Amino acid sequence: MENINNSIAVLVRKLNPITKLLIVFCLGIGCLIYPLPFVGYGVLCLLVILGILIGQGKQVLKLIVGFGIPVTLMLLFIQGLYSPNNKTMIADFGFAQMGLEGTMYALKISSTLLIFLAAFYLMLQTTKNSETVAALTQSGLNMKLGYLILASLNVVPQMQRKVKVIQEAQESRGVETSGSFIQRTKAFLPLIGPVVLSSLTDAQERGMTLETRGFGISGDKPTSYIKVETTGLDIVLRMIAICFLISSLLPRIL
Amino acid sequence: MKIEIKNLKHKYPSGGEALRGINTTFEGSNPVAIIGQNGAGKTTFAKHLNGLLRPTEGQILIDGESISDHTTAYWSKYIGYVFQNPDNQLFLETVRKEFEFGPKQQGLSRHEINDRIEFISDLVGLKHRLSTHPFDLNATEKKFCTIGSILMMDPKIIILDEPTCGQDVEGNQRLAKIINYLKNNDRLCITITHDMKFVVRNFDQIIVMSKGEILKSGNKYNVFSDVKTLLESHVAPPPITRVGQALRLKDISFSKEEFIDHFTRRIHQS
Amino acid sequence: MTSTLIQVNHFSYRYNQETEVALKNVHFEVASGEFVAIIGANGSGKSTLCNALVGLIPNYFVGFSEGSIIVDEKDTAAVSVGELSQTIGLVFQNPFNQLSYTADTVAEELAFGLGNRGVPREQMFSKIKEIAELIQIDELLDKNPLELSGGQVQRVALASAIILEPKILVLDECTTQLDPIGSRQIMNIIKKLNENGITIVMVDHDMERVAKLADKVYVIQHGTIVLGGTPEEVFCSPHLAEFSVNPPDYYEITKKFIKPGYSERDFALTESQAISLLQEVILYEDRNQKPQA
Amino acid sequence: MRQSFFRRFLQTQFSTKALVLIPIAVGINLIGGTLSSTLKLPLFLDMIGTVLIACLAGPWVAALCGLATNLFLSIVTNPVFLPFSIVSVLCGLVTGYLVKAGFFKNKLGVVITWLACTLTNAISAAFITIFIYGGATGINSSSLFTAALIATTKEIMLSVFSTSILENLIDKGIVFLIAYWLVKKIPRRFSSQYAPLDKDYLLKGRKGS
Repeated sequence: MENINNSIAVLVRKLNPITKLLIVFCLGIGCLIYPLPFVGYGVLCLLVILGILIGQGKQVLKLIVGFGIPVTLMLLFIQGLYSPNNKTMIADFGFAQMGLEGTMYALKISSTLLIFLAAFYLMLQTTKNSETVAALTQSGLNMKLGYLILASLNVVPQMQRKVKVIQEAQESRGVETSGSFIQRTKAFLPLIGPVVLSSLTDAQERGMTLETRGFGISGDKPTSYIKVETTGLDIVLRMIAICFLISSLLPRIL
Repeated sequence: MKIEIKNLKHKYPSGGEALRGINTTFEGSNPVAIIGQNGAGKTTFAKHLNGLLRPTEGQILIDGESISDHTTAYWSKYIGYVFQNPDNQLFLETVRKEFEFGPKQQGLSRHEINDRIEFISDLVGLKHRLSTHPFDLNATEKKFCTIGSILMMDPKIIILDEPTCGQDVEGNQRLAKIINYLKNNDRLCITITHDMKFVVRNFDQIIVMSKGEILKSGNKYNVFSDVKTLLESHVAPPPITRVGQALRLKDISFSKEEFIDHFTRRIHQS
Repeated sequence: MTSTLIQVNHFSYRYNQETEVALKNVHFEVASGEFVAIIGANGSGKSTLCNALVGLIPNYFVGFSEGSIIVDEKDTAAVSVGELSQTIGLVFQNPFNQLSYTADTVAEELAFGLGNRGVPREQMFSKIKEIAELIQIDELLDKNPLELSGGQVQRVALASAIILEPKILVLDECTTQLDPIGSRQIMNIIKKLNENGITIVMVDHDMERVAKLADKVYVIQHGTIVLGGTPEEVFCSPHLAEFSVNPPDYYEITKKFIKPGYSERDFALTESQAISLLQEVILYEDRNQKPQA
Repeated sequence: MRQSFFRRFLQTQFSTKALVLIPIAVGINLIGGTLSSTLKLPLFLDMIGTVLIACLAGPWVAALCGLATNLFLSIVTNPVFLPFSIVSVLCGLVTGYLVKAGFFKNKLGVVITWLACTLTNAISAAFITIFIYGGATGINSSSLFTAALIATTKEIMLSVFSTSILENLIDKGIVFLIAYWLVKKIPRRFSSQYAPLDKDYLLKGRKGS
């Protein structure tokens, strides 16, 4: 998490993670429900602006360009040219015709995807995972599920470090990890084998640690060191997010 | 085999200097111990000796050939490296298969492999455990399983990283036996260890490292009588030696026998 | 101060699907405030015994047990490990397997056990501060536990056990993976904890250290306690070598020179004892030989 | 009532011992992928951990492991992976129940599990690709292949499904080969901790010994 300390970044960072989750959800679903794709691109622009304001502009744009453009092109190709719903043709490429319905559908899907992507990215950049999990457990998520999310996030990098050491150990035993295709294929088992076996024993010991620290004892309601507050701003933002979702439903109902 | 290390320097990608100009030569079969505090660069240095790490500056020559010319897997035929944690290399379901693994990579014949297993399993004390799963072995046996699997490749030089950690009495005795075997069979054993008792019992040459440099190199008498080096490298002499030094005995003693001898002389001279 | 805290009653254990028993008829007691050392060869059942003391056997591991272990009047088979952790804590060899993997900072790591217990957030701060000072990790509190050195993580593990305020601490080779400086720091803390009244049960291979610190020593071989008593009793036993245990080097070098009349003791088990005893020998010999010279 | 049923379900299925396996199984899933990319092998191999955990701790733990893997991927790399959690969960369940029924004991059983898992994966992944993503989730070899198929057959559904099944047959085949090989390597000392208790008494030793 980069430490850009302008007032907006601080404000966003201070928001309750649940508020942020709700906003991500409402924006994404709202744009999906709304019949036309343009609202989605509008929201996307707002997200980019927010990204720039909190010092993440470059990364958000990179995400949109690197992932968004290829996906949009691919979807335009698949849906625009070959969607069974195509009735109004807007262009002719010779080998296929481009349909308005499919094109609109492709644009909507891609905008929704990008909104989820950008909003989720911004949320992750401004929230500690432990805070999100603490907020979720405080509003009723099972302790064990909370543990799973955090432990997975922390254990995996540790295991990746272990793979490096194992690679060294096996190279020292004559395993060639950078030779021909056959040599590289042969190296897979000596590398993954120790990872799996030693991780299993590690897991057993970690279980011992959890047990002796009273993890999951019944009776007491668990408490958390991390404090998650719900401020007035949180409530206002939550209301706005829900209003957005409802208003996107209106054109469908009316 | 001869390893020449010329002005070896190593910088981490983060910028920290791990090794700051090491010059030394390993030759012959007198076992060498590398000692020093954690973070002194012992393991970083050792990992250069079989090509796992590449020098940032300087060079390492093995019988005149630069180590950077080949991969670690190539050098593994000549230089064996036993890692500190056995769990990082064991992955087959029996000790026998672990032993066969290295020689099979080298393409040795079935017959030759079996002969070696016979001999090596006896040397490392796992003859009766060949069909056991390595993860069902106790800590001592597991360590010897990894040492055995490297010895099976019959390298000319073998590097042991912290072989004494977590060992019991029997394990230490067996390690001594293996080091002695290597010495008598013209194999060079380079060992990183914190256990000074073990060092003075088994090693002819000691290298003291501190802050990425070799502070002192010599036999145990030179090293453990050099108070300045010991202070600077935070190395404490073995218990017996400390008692001898506290009593101001004239000669430095490393074993119970030596101490008894020196102390007897002390009380009779007076 | 002499009340019995741990009572192991003819305890035997076999892991599921194993052919050999791991513990066989183990029977001993630990008094409150004692420092107990358990020694023996690798694979003799020391770790299994530690796991049994903290209730991981039979509550976490699958297997068969006979006999019982009573810790502070609680039968380990009848209560959960979590409940027992208020009475007895465990620190074992590999520091990195003793982290919860849910914490971004050492402070959160320490709070993990408190949180499971339902300790209110306000009380956590003072406890964390107190324990961090005791274990000398106050400067680490804001650091990520996964980025610390092994020695530091082991101290964090020790602190996470202590913060639950157990009466007993079980240490299963908790310094083997550390360098001499790291293990010395840990041992100093453990000594201090013992002085503060915490009962210690420690598995160790370093006989010099055992002799220096322990009040009672038990030798275990093939899952059975074969020898037990004060360090003096155990290390002087003629059978010691049969159990693959050597006495501290100080024992033999002093035993050799002590003749009746030199001193009240006739052997030493620690460095300071050895030095002072042998100094007495030198003095005695000097005095006796001077007239003749 | 439902709350308490859910609680009880969690208690029985997810003991601490089973729970701690999940993060490392997630790790194994991901490391399978990273290893094959560092070794420059053209595979994903991202289900090895799920299969292993299905063998050790049953279908529901495996399903949760699948969910956690996708959650991890969406948090760390790209949220696109999130909807595919359903695929991982279904695969975990299918593998877990087949293993539970004894299919992993012989080679034929492994082949059946492999085919069942491939089918589950291909169908569910194709559904998600089509109904959530409209046919493609980015530009890579498989989506280009899909595009080519669509251009020739003009059938989106069929094309996405055939790509998915082809990709999965090979990839899951290798995953199951590796997992089967690894399962046999898991030491008894460990696997017996997840197996039902044997029936003999403590000091009498085991049958036949």
